[in-house]
Amino acid sequence: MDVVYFAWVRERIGVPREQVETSAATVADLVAELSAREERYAAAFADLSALRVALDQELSDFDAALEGVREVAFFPPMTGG
Amino acid sequence: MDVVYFAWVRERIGVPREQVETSAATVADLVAELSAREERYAAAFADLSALRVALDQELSDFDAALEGVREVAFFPPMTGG
Amino acid sequence: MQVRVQEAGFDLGAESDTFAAGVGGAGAIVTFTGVVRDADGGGLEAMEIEHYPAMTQKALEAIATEAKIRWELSDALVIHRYGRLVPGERIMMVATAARHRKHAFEAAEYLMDYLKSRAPFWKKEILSGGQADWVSAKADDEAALERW
Amino acid sequence: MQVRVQEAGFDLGAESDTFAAGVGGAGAIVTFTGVVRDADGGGLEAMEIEHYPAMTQKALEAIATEAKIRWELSDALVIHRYGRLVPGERIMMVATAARHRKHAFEAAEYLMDYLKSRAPFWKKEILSGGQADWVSAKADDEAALERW
Repeated sequence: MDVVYFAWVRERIGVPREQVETSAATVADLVAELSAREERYAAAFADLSALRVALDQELSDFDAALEGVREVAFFPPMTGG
Repeated sequence: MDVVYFAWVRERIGVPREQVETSAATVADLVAELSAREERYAAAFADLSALRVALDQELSDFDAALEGVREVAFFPPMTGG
Repeated sequence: MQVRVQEAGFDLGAESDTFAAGVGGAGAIVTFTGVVRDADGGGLEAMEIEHYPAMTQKALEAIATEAKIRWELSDALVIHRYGRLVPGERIMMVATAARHRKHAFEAAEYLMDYLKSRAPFWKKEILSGGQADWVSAKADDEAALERW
Repeated sequence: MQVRVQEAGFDLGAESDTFAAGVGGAGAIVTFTGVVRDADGGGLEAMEIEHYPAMTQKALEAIATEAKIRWELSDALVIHRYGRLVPGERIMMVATAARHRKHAFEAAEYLMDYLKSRAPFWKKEILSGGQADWVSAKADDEAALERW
């Protein structure tokens, strides 16, 4: 599964994109798995209310299932316009 | 006193501007005086709710006093924009 | 702040660029442009716009000044034409510049609402059959002023 | 309908003219332009705009399509830049065309409200002292969506 990061999430994790081997069922499971893996993930994911997630380029939420998903994106609330 | 007319008020009265000798105290008095004078005024002024008045180029109302006023304008509700 | 009442057409792109170039620290620029559209039943040949020359400039300046103060605008522009226009021609435009988008939008809507009902213009629709009708003021347009 | 995500600048006047030329029977055209303004405390050197290329075009098209349907727009345009911009540069613009002014205004405000909070852009302010801060999403901007 491709996992991509933007803005300060990207800066905290230190890479813009990576391939993750996981059997996480939901986004929340993936977050827990990564956070347990290394401190930089735990730091980036410390406050989920400050994060947004997109699955295959569609905004989604942390309860969503990952089955069939090819790209997960984590980023702060958007500031376009 | 100069009296000017616009849009269908001008068309009904038949002139865009005229000098009127009057001692009318208010706009309503002037309207009554003109309406009594000729049918074309009575026709133009038949429904005051469909008319607006400006005194010296400022929107006003039919109760307003005419003392010191140099130009009275009668017209339908405006349709700018 | 600029207010222009004119018979000639205006160049929307050039006016937008000139306005945007002069707004200093504003973060938000809104423009509104009014275009002559066909009559509801079709067959509009022309729109004749009459105005009250001695009052028009003054009335538009009062409206623009009020908007500028109320929304702390960096700048405001109003252009309004009179005379004979055909469908597709631009009748008027307003532009507003403010620090934040909400103010620029509100000020532009305010300008439009007041232009519609408080600026001394009257429109006559000339239909292709020769019929000519003065456009009636809409109750909606008068009601729009209550928002402010 | 046109949606463009680009690093290059855009010509507000030319875009406005091209848009206005193509709107057919619309009577009302609204444009909004966003400009990089200085930081609240001053000293903004640049604004860096990051985006999510695979998602941006799609997200903007979805927002513009929704606006077009909801307000029966004749046309809609969205241009949004990314990359490094300096104060005074134009970040983005939207344009809407509708029969009536209320629809054109509402649709433009809707586009802006959604662009602010639902299009995948993130802004970083680079101050002249070298400090760099990600711009936080505003509660106001999120709240603005409740209107729709």
